[in-house]
Amino acid sequence: MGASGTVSGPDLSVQIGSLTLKNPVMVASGIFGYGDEFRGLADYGELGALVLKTVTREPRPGNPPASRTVETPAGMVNAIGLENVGVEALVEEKLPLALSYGTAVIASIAGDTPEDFAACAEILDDTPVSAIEINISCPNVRKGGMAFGVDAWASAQVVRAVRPATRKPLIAKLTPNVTDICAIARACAAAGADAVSLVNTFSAMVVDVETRRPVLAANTGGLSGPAIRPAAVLRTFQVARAVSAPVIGMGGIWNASDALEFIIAGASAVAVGTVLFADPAAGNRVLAGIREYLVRHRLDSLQELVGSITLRDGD
Amino acid sequence: MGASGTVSGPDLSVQIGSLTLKNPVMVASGIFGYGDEFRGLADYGELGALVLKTVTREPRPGNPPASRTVETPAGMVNAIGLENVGVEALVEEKLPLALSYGTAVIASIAGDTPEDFAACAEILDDTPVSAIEINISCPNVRKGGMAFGVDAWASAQVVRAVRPATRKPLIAKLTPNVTDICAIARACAAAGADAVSLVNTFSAMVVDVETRRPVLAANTGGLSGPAIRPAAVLRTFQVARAVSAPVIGMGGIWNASDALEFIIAGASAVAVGTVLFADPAAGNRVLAGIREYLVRHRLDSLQELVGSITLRDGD
Amino acid sequence: MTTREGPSQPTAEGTDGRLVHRLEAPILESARLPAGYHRLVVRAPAIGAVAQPGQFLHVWCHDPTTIGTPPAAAVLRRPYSISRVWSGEAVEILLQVRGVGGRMLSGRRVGESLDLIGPLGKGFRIHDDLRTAVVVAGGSGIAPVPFLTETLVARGVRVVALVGAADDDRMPFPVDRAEPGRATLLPLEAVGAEVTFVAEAVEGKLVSEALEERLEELSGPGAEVMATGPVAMLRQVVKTAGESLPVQVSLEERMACGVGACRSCVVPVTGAEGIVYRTVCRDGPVFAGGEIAWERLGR
Amino acid sequence: MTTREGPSQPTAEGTDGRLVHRLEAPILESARLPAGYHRLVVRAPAIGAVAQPGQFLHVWCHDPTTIGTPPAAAVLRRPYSISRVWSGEAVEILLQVRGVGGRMLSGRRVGESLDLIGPLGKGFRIHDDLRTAVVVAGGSGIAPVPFLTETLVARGVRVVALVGAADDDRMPFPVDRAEPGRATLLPLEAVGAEVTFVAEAVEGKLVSEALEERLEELSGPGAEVMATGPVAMLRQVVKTAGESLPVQVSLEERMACGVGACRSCVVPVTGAEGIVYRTVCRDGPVFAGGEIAWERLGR
Ligand SMILES: Cc1cc2nc3c(=O)[nH]c(=O)nc-3n(C[C@H](O)[C@H](O)[C@H](O)COP(=O)(O)OP(=O)(O)OC[C@H]3O[C@@H](n4cnc5c(N)ncnc54)[C@H](O)[C@@H]3O)c2cc1C
Ligand SMILES: Cc1cc2nc3c(=O)[nH]c(=O)nc-3n(C[C@H](O)[C@H](O)[C@H](O)COP(=O)(O)OP(=O)(O)OC[C@H]3O[C@@H](n4cnc5c(N)ncnc54)[C@H](O)[C@@H]3O)c2cc1C
Ligand SMILES: Cc1cc2nc3c(=O)[nH]c(=O)nc-3n(C[C@H](O)[C@H](O)[C@H](O)COP(=O)(O)O)c2cc1C
Ligand SMILES: Cc1cc2nc3c(=O)[nH]c(=O)nc-3n(C[C@H](O)[C@H](O)[C@H](O)COP(=O)(O)O)c2cc1C
Ligand code: FES
Ligand code: FES
Repeated sequence: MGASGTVSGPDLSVQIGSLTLKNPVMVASGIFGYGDEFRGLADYGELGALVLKTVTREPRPGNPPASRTVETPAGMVNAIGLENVGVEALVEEKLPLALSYGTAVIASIAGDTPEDFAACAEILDDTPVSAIEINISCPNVRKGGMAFGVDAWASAQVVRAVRPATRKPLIAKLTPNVTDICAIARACAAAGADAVSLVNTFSAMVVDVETRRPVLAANTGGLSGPAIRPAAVLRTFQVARAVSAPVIGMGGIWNASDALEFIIAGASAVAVGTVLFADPAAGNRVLAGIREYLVRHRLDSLQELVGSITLRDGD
Repeated sequence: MGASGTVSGPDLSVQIGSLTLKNPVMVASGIFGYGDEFRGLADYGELGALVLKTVTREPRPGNPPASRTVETPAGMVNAIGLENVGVEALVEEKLPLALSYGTAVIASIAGDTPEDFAACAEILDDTPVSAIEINISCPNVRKGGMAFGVDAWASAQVVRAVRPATRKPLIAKLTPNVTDICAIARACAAAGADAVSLVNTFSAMVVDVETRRPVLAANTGGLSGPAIRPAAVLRTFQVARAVSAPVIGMGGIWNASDALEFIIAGASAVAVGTVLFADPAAGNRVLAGIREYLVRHRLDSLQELVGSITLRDGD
Repeated sequence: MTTREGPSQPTAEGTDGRLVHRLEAPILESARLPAGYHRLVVRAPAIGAVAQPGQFLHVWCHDPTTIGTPPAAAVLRRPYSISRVWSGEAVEILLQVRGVGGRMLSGRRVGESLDLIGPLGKGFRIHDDLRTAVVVAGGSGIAPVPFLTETLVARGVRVVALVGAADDDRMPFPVDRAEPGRATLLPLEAVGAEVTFVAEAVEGKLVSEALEERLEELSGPGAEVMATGPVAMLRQVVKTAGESLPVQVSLEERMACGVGACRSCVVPVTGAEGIVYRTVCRDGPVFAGGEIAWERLGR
Repeated sequence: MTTREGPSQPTAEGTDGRLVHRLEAPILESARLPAGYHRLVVRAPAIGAVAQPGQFLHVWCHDPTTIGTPPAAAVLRRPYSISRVWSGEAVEILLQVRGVGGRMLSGRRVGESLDLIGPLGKGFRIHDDLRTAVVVAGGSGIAPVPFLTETLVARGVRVVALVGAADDDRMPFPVDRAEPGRATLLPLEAVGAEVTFVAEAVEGKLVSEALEERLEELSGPGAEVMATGPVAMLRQVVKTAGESLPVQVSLEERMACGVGACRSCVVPVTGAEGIVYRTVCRDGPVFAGGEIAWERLGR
């Protein structure tokens, strides 16, 4: 795997607002909880950042059980429904363990109202989290979540409410379930987001044809995994051209080549999600592959690659 | 495969406006051209309807070559760009061959303006096509296509323009690349569409990381195949609840169980697309499986199944 | 045994001191069994050394060398109970082939490796004063019973196993009806259980009814029920025996991570402040029968 | 041989009278060859009886019995030239393993079947007055050459084959350098071609340059060039020989349907009314070198 770990290797660092990540590979929100449960299955401290499960002002039970996830061709549909311990328990019980990995930890927040988001951000402002991701794109809750993220004005409202509550870099996480994701990205950036991340899941449904009921207890959920990758790459490409803020790309990344598609299309950083359920060391594998690619292509820094796509002439 | 072909089998017929299809399995537009090229590879006359490649007023060359399609996990991305012979050549040269299968033939039309669509419909009104599908959802053309389909008012404009041009049943084909597909479905139905079909492809991009260029000559394309199935099933479910017009569901159907998901979620008929490239007899396989399911579940008619989903309580 | 791409030394998982390993375990045996079951034995001393009965392995169904390419089917791992541990060196799973993942695993061959994570979850609690374990198993719930029995017997516990299935031919083990009026499973007897096999089609009753019949006889201080199998059976067992005896049940739920992070596999548990969700993969799969809010279990 | 789910009797395809079959063809040989090539021979008399050199098969890479479940990779079929026809009964393809589809096919075994559609496309036009065919092949363009040569020789045509590769070890056939100053490929000689092998690394030239050197000698009435290989080579061959001789080229393009319906695989052709798109799968893969609009070929 080439020059991995050598001191003279390419520069992999990434700038997200005032935050510098040591490399572009992050863990996506909701995949590995508050960071402690996967401990020991890979060297998560090696990655650029760990985004924790989205939390809300108060703890939430999430959607009813049986089932909350279901497999689909090259993907899965989940409807966890933002089950979480609440922002206060996150800070008191969970954060110290997540921080012990020795890499940047990013909190993810959600709420029913812009004020809810702001309240979470205010609490997190006093903690060592490196940044705050604003989840306005969860398809699995009735109020809040995607209801904000599908509307540019409502998205901006949330970002505007959070902005004064913290000096931490703010990342707005976008849903792909919209007609014009660029408009929403621009609205978030204008409202003060330092970066945008995308995509959250594509809303979806799986039917059990024998019982004629939805497989998910919540009826609907969000599609993730390799299945959505080409759709996620396009949205990353579009948003990267629409805003000057850095873009964190994700959706179906399984290997380094997948991650490089996002980076070349315009992502400054990438996140691995679903793949971690199959391969807990996928982030490390992707990181090693990106480093190897840079070495092989004699690129001194990742920055040279970000958005370096050359379009075809078209017709 | 059970009772297939027996006279006393379940009633598979489907009503689309004034049109009765003998069964619910159709071939999706753009997959098998004008119907002649696949001849002999399966018994296409056995299927409920054949939707021909979208045509425009004038012939179109489509997108530049190399490449127009690329494989992705459990799917493919295409950017054919509506290459077609034009509505007149369709009627004169292609239609007789398509009609010779002995099942319903549905023409699909597109254009840059509502008048273009109307002109095509007028020409088709004098032919034996069973219905006309209005393609306002092609992601692979710059003008027209999806530009109409992402906007409820513009979609309705097209349907309204076509409605007086023909007495044939009209089917509006919807794009999933929107925030609210139900609003668009309702607008089309209110404007005179007898049915809606969905989904067309999800817009997507694939990057060649070695050349750092898009694989598709048109840069972007549309994602189809099993990858999108759960996202397509949800949209079919939503639209079937939003309009009283019949819904034709498609997107990633590979086998009978997949088709039944769409039907139980609310589709009166289904279409097979991408799967035909792998298995030219997939439509027949799906049809046999649906018949077998009805027999096994002692259902006398397909109608009992359409939209028969029972939702879970949710939280 | 090598650990793939992860750290080569397993580290403590979380803060509860448990050891969880991810490893590529060489397949030592891959055998088709009756009734669509399959046995896989892998060399995994690191897991064998610490595994408890009731714990499970999270298994990647594909060839470990293909982990870098996304599959269409079996994108997620599959949970399987540890069915036996052989001299602490080898670990056995007993799987009923239900879908695509099981089919793939049943095609894996000796000489290949299995990418697995384990041991996971909390197994059966074996209290010091346990004297008699009434092990009730239905269908593929048979899988963890050999390991459980061996462990209990080694601890001096009497194991009374009531095993149920729809018919004799629905079992991975041959049913022995040599002794008139009694059916048994010799492989389970061999590990020290007193076995009663109950085929609904032959005996005309369910295993939970067999439990009811023997409940009085088996009740007493130091007795406990440990049940594995379909939810309907577990619920019935708790109803039947829950008043007289402590009951532990092993639950199944769809999983993604398998380690308690993603909250996929929750079940409703009645706690001090009402119903809370607990994970099958980390808080379970074994729960006290009384704590499950059965009416909210869904499906 | 059985036709899967389709009609059991092949019918005329379209209106041009060609016969196309879809069938499950038993694999008779599956052999690893040098340089990452693989040979698959299947029993398919229906195809063998009508195949023309230059035509191809559209191959489903997976086990035919899994056609009802969607795959993650190799969702589409893969096009491969017919490399040989054995006594009209068996058909051979010679594939260079490039990606996932090729890898799968190289893992298929004797006794299994291959789900294939063919013969597809229009092959090389063999005119009645053809006397000398100069067959120029680069890289995996070697695949159709044995079938082409055999057919030409049977028609009394002299076949001069110029075969190029980067080096001797990039060929599926062993390079014979027994005769000083000349390299050849015995399997191609065996079917009747006069072979000159040109390894860029050894001879220090490209196969198109070898063609240039011999062009005058080979030109004359009844002579024609037939070229298969990478686009850059084909373009060079047309440039070199196009003025002196008719040139036919076999093109490759990404396919979906393989039968001319989906318009995936088009190439730009200069027609009476400017540039039009023609399909590689149905109008080709063999085109007149002069009709291709090379500058618009893309990539
Ligand atoms: C803790 C635990 C221990 C288990 N131990 C055993 C065992 O020892 N032997 C055995 O035969 N089976 C056991 N099961 C059930 C086993 O996990 C499923 O049969 C298996 O996941 C089915 O996968 P499949 O691909 O063959 O079937 P599919 O139906 O194709 O699976 C599709 C999806 O549903 C999930 N799924 C399907 N059935 C179940 C189920 N019952 N529980 C959880 N997820 C399910 C799969 O994991 C997969 O994600 C256990 C389940 C759990 C949760
Ligand atoms: C008419 C025709 C005849 C051919 N004959 C032969 C032959 O006899 N021997 C041989 O080794 N190869 C031949 N090829 C090329 C062969 O089709 C590709 O090597 C093969 O499709 C690669 O598939 P893969 O899954 O191994 O590679 P991948 O790179 O994983 O394929 C990914 C996708 O790209 C397509 N693709 C990749 N390369 C090509 C290509 N060169 N042409 C068309 N599509 C491509 C594949 O079909 C697939 O859809 C021929 C191609 C055509 C069009
Ligand atoms: C089980 C599961 C839970 C998730 N929970 C959250 C969440 O709490 N907050 C969030 O912003 N995204 C959540 N996501 C979305 C992921 O962070 C990511 O955006 C998405 O899965 C696409 O990436 P992937 O295809 O690599 O998984 C969740 C995804 C999954 C699969
Ligand atoms: C190669 C290709 C060409 C297509 N061309 C058209 C078209 O001309 N008109 C149209 O309405 N839809 C077109 N579609 C979309 C399909 O009709 C269908 O809506 C979509 O592919 C989803 O179904 P599937 O996943 O089963 O393929 C095309 C799809 C493919 C793959
Ligand atoms: S499977 Fe992730 S919490 Fe249990
Ligand atoms: S592959 Fe469909 S037209 Fe050639």
